[in-house]
Amino acid sequence: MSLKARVEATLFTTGKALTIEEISEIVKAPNEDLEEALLELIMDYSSRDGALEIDDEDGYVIQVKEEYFDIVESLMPIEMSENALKTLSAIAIKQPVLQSDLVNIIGMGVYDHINYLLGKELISKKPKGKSFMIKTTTKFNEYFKLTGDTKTLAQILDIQSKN
Amino acid sequence: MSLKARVEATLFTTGKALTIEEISEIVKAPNEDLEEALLELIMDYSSRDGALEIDDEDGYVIQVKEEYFDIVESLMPIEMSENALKTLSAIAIKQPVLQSDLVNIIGMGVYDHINYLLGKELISKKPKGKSFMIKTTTKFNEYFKLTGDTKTLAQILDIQSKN
Amino acid sequence: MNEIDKLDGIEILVNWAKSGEVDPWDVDIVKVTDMFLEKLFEIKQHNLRLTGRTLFFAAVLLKIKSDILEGLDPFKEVPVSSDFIDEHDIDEDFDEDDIYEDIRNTNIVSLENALARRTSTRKNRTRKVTLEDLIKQLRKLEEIENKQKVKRTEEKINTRRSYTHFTPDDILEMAHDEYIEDEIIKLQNTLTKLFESEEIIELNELTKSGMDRVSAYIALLFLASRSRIDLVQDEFYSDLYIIKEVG
Repeated sequence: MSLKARVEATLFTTGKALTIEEISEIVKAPNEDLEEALLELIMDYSSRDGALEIDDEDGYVIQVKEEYFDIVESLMPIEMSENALKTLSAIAIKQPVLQSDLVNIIGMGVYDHINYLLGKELISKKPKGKSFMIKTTTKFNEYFKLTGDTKTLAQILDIQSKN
Repeated sequence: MSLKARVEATLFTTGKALTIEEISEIVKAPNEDLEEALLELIMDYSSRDGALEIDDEDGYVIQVKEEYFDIVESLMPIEMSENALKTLSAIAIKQPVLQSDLVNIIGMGVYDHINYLLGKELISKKPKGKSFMIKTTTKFNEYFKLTGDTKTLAQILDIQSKN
Repeated sequence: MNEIDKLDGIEILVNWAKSGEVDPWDVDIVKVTDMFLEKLFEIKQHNLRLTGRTLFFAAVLLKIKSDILEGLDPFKEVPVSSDFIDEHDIDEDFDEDDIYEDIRNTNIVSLENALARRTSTRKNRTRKVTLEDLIKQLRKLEEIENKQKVKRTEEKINTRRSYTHFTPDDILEMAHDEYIEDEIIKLQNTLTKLFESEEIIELNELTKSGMDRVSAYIALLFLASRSRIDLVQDEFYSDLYIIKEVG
């Protein structure tokens, strides 16, 4: 039983992006060995002509290649208005974030979006002072990831909420 | 984009055994083409030295090979609630058993569990007096890969407790 | 002026390419950037609405230009960076609030693009129950059953102690129970004491000595069956009297 295969079994089973440390805890192997195994695994997958690949952008995860996204979307659709998606993005970028701050950034529509996103279990909220502290959930992480330069986005959001 | 890869994306995303008809509906391809693609996919997987395989015993599904099942067991929750499993184990060891006796052992929750287990065809029930006589089915034996009757299960328990 | 009005970001570049002002196959980024900025100022001078998109393109071009001037490869990475806002040298008469306003517009577009759907999501993230799982449950069940058994036995013993609830079977069982023998001896001692001062004792008197009625009654039945006492009752449900067996 190779370490590479044990890592593959781990990635396949958890289905979410894992850090080297998390993988290490599951397969009980030192980080250096893991790095090698992961690299081999990534190369194995990329040399195939299959639908799957290993993404290492924010942790390691087995995923369907972008070109087959239509299949993922048809099997696990997430219906969301553009505005709710905007709010979800703002939460993901700024989390944990106060509901009152979100109102400043997005506007009053935020309340509806938050209720919708709570219903979809993509965010959670807890009372904090006179407002609510909002952050994304595990389910969010299973379905979404932030792209591009999040730092820039966060800074721009900061400027917005100051104005 | 090959059909084989589209089928792979489908099996990966669905995560449960699919019939040819179900796959056909998702990837929109005729059964004959699908059969060929599936055969190729199975061969691809079996020629690799990885942790995954395609099982075609009861529908098609990508799964972790048996030898890496310790990882799956520790990371993935089981498909039924713990309480339903408790009821199932009581039925397995006491069968044939009266539903009323099960209520005494497990409690009122038993009714829900029994309906769930009947739906999964793991148990059967027949009227007996004012209650129902319940026992496990052939499917139960297949599910748990038990070759004989539940005596085997009792024997396994015996052997285990002696160790 | 009308022509400028329609121009928006990339269209400005496309128009230059069409008119031959810029060679699309050999773009001098530094020159194009300067041209673009000039155009920007022109739009500003005409007091036309400056869209977020135009400003965004300007920022991207400036970033690329500054990279080239610094000798960096601007196409090595996606040219999105936090440097946009403060790095470019836009003319002083640009109102800062305007810039923010435009960035806000620009950014609301990009906010939606900030999130990407993962393609690692899978349905049915549970596994089949293994024999091992089933056996684990069986063991738990065994434990529960054993505990229930112990509890039932304890309850039975407690019930017997007071004899408040008993069935014929219980009584038969009791005959062989050491516990009842203790009760009989206790009752006999009590009776011996009472018979020193009385010849006839009413059942209720026995309860005063600490025995409950049922326990006392059962012990009496056993004593009577061993011919140690006589039990007298005039009518059903009337008082029961205990008389010392003579001889």
